[in-house]
Amino acid sequence: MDQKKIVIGVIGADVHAVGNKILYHAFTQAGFHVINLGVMVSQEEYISAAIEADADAIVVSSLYGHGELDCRGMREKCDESGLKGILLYVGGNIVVGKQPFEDVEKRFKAMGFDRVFGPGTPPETTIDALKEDLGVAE
Amino acid sequence: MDQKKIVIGVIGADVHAVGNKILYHAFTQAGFHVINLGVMVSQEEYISAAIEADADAIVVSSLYGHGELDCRGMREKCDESGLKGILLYVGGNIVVGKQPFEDVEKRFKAMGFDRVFGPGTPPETTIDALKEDLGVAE
Amino acid sequence: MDLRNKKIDEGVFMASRGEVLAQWPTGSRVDLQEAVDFHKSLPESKIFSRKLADAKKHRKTLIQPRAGVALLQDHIKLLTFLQDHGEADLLPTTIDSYTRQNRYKEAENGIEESVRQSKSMLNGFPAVNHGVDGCRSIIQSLDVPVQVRHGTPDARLLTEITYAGGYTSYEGGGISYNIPYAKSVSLESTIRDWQYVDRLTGLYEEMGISINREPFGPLTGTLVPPSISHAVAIIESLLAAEQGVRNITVGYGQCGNLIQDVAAIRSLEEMTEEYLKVYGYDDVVVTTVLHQWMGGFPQDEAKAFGVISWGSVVGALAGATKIIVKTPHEAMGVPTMEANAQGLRCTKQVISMLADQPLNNAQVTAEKEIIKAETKCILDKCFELGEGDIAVGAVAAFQTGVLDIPFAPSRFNAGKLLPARDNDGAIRILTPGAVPFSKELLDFNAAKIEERAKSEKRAASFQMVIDDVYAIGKGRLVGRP
Amino acid sequence: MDLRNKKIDEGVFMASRGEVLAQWPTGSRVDLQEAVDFHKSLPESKIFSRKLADAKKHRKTLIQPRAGVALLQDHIKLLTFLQDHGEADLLPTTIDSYTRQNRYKEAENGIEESVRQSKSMLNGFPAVNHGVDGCRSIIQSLDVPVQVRHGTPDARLLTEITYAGGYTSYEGGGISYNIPYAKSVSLESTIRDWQYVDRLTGLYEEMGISINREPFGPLTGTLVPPSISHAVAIIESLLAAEQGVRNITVGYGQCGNLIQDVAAIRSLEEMTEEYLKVYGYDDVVVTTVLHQWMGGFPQDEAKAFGVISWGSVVGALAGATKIIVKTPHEAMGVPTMEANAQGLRCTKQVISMLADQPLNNAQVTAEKEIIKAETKCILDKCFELGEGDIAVGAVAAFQTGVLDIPFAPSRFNAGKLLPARDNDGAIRILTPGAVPFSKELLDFNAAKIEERAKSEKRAASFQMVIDDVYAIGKGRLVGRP
Ligand code: B12
Ligand code: B12
Repeated sequence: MDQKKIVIGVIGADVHAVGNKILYHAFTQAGFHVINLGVMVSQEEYISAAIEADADAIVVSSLYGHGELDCRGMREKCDESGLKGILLYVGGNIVVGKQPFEDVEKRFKAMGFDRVFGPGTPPETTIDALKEDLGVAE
Repeated sequence: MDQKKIVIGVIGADVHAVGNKILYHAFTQAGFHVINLGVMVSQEEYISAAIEADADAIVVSSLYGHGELDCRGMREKCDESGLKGILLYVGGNIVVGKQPFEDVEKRFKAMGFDRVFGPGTPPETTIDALKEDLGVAE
Repeated sequence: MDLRNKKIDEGVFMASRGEVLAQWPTGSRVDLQEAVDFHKSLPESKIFSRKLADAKKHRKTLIQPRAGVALLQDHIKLLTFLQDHGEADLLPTTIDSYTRQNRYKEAENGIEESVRQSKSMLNGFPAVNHGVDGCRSIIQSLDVPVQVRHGTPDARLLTEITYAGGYTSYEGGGISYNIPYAKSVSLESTIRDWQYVDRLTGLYEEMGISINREPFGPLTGTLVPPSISHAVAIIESLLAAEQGVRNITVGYGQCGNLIQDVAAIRSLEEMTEEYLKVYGYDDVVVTTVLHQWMGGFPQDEAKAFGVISWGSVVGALAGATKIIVKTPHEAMGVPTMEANAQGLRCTKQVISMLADQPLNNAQVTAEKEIIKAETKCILDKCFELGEGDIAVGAVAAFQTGVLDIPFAPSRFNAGKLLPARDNDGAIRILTPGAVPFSKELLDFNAAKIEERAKSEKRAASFQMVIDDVYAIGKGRLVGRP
Repeated sequence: MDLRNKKIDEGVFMASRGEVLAQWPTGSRVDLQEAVDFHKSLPESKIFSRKLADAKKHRKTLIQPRAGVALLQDHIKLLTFLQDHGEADLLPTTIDSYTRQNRYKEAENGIEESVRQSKSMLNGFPAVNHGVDGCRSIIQSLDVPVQVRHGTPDARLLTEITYAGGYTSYEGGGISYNIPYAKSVSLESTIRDWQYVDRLTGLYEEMGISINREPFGPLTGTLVPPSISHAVAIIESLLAAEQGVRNITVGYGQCGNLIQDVAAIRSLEEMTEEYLKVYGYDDVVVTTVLHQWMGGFPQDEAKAFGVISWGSVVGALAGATKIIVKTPHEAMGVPTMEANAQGLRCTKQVISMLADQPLNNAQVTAEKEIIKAETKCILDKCFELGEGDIAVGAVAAFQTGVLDIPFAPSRFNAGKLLPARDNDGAIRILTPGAVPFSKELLDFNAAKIEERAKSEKRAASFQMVIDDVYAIGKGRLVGRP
């Protein structure tokens, strides 16, 4: 089995680094090849990293509440840059405040994210989803 | 001004004594003549004490949750015993559980209580009400 | 018949047993041997005494709610919820107030009303009315041990039914379920009725079933100085042990001052073990329970969580074997199951965070010495009054005000002693009544209160006591002017 | 220009001031003398430094929330609610993350989006965009002092506008608002930009307006050993004092172990006062702030209340001058105003109950000695690296890993040091990186971690750190396997 490549990072002006460091560790342990852009990543940076590495998925974290503003247009930008159909996840505390997760999920799916995860999602959940979506056998 | 007489006590199988002791103290300080029946008082005991003392009001406490069962028929019994129109208050934690106070008040007023007070009512509030209803000048 | 602290004679016991079981129709279903067999069929995980002994060994602090509603299925649902969503280690069945007064007819009405109105019209579970099989279906539905919690002066029938129903722990005692819970029931009769309960517990014990017994520590829950509740807990432990009880949990209601509370739990455990040993009961397992603040609560739920957490901190730092948990609805009424589970989860979070942090310091040691000395003064006098018999002595002690519980409703309580907080919030004695403290200890208490009076620039008086009664409800510990 | 810990020359300051005020149109409204006059018109009750000094004198612990929304009227409504229904003693204005990155255009978008969607689309209040008069209407609407809280590496314009807007306290510092809050901003530039902030504060001070300054104590909020955050707080205090700041609040994020936390707050206050005195700043009023647990929170609100209360207990027992309060929504998102007020009321209840109960014991004293010795090792080395100049030394210390903040996002942070909890839950050093502890202290830390490893029957490793990061969120303090 060849190693799947995923690009991770925290979008926008967001500096929450702890979860990112832990996700890097967990994804690597789980057998993925991880390109970690760290915090404060712009849409453009994710996209060029994904192109450069020929990545299978982009995993966007947003913790600080501006996720909704920061993630707009990301799918379109992927499409324009030749990353049509690339797997796009978003997770963390992606909106401002405590909101019903169903509404939030709907809004981010409408923006073109394949999967949307709520606050405190454990790494195992993300890993299972990635394996499923990328067809990695257990 | 002649001293107004009030009968107080905790109804039913209720043994919550602390509030009762404090009400006795507070009502006495406020200038009332207080007949304190203590805890575990039956409807009959209130009524005979009120008749005996020629009281102006009966102040029923119920803390333990059975107030609704214990207070039923009290107004009718007063009427039958010749205490027609006597001022009847009830207060404390008079129902089981946290319930909207408006509903509770309605139910107890329908039972014939002149005033109904919610959990934690300070003595001053009761004293003001008594003074108003009994026409005691400040 | 004379009241004595002596194991009840089997003939005498069996004779009164017949009467007890005849008090309400459900009594006829009780069969001791069959009940023991039922207990033997229970898995270890459902046995209270095992779980407590284990927690004591591993220095774990367990959590337990209060809970009880009128109808059986609702009660099971409630306890299941508290187990699954409240992370309760131990469960209760809180009995309603009619049953506590042996008014089974009124309890029956309450059940019927509850069915009619589809909500619990009783403040607890009427176990006598629901009977042995009702109780067993509760025990069978749950994964953790369940205890009967009540406040019943004459609890003989309730004990028979719930023991046969599979309960493995039982709260109460001849003093602690009389003075705070009754108005005109004599102490002689409640001590005697509780000797029955303890003897029944002893019988189960002799047949291989160790049922945990728990004197009710907090008494009126209102400004009770530790030495007074300690004295009662130790007396009830001695009375229970004499009847053959071998697993005892002594309790204490949080007073609010960290040092005093930690010292109280530690000294309670030590003294109870000591006294049991000295009086020849060598094989009793003693554990402790801290009750989160038992007095008036703040109405605001956020503030109530603060009070709940503070009790949890104290329980964990003191190393209590279990904590009885309050809920954010405390000031308002019997909690919903959600509110009850919230109190539990809040407590679990705090005690887990503090699990590895016992508190030891010189202040705690000093306060322990004070509490022990005070308790000893009271107990010495009780033994003296009873000419060596603690049952007799206890009755005489209440008559003379040697034991005097603040704010108690019972007319057999002197009600002369007044407590108040000192300047640090510890509960001290303002008006000693007839409490038999040494001059040194009386002076210590007086000086502590005087220190506060000075700092508040007012004389110590009943107003100070009233202020202290309201204080926690109003968001403070000490009721300052 | 060389970085030095020297008061900025007036000419130099005024020159850069022009540039700063030109960064966004609202800057032109700032006029120093007019601003000072506005401050002079404020009643005492609205002045942060007064209220803190007073609290310190009377050993009171004050409470303060975090709060900020995009729109002015909503922000005023929010703060009024927290004052009236949260019983907040001090109020904040938390700034949004775009403003923190000087992205005023994006903040403007956020404001417009918020108007369109009638809900705050920003995670804080964009004060630069709202300008001086917006800020003044906030100050005027409230009865208690208000502070700017943010996380802005280059906060010069924000300071100018909010000071002119009447804010009387300001959080941040050249290290504490860089390393945890930025990815690739150099330390030289942030220290310099914060010298500007401090110099501006000094100018107000010289004109009779004492504005309180607060280095951000918790840094990344994630397992930061006290000695590291203490070193940063003391360095920033020295830098601020040199620019003329005279009222400083040093901060610390609760670690969760009672003894370590109490020792940390006490040692922080003592050491900061000492260092300021030794370096010739005699007239600085030093107060302390405890931040309730700054790491990941449990999602369950009842459990969150437990965490909030535990922080309150520690703040009260340590005698911190103020506590920064979390909310039951912490794990989920920016809290509603109700949730925010709940966190405050819970905290108020706990600290009032504990107001008269300071904790003193030998364990605290011993832990204080450890923290002080560790902090001194770091600071000595910083001074050495800077050849006596602490600004230069701080930069060099980060370059060499002498100062190394766990989990920081900045690429100017070494990231070699790894912390972990010991068996009692105190935060110790697992992998020291280049931290310049004495051999004795390194051994002490290693032994403490080893003790835990043994008790958990596993080797100490990064997995332990991960487990500790998740622990409180999962309802424990120590992340046991
Ligand atoms: C202390 C206490 C006890 C002590 C009582 C000791 C004693 N003998 O006095 C003990 C531990 C023994 C106890 C037992 C029980 N308690 Co209790 N107890 C409390 C508690 C914590 C405080 C009561 C108190 O003393 N408050 C301080 C005094 C000063 O305030 P107060 O009693 O409210 O009285 C004031 C006002 O209400 C008002 N007031 C009172 N009467 C009236 C009348 C009028 C007309 C007016 C205007 C005002 C007024 O003025 C008083 C003075 O300010 C309350 C909860 C709370 N409030 O925090 C529960 C509470 C009252 N108890 C409760 C219950 C259920 C019980 C028990 C059934 C079982 C149990 N859970 O253990 C038993 C009942 C025994 C019985 N047969 O009565 C429930 C009642 C539930 C409900 N109504 O839905 C409560 C609310 C707790 C709860 N949330 O579950 N309890
Ligand atoms: C620590 C912390 C900080 C530290 C961060 C230090 C650092 N540089 O890393 C400091 C103090 C600096 C900080 C600053 C701020 N913070 Co902050 N912070 C937190 C806190 C308490 C913990 C975050 C954390 O480290 N958790 C532990 C890690 C392991 O978990 P995690 O980050 O959630 O990541 C895990 C999962 O979410 C998941 N995950 C993450 N990304 C993804 C992506 C996918 C696809 C999937 C499936 C899963 C996934 O996996 C991760 C590993 O398990 C949270 C609240 C909380 N969660 O308790 C607030 C929180 C995230 N912060 C918040 C805010 C608002 C801020 C500030 C704007 C202002 C402030 N209030 O001070 C600034 C923002 C600065 C900026 N520009 O980003 C808000 C966000 C609000 C919202 N979304 O509505 C929160 C939720 C607090 C709150 N309730 O207000 N913060």
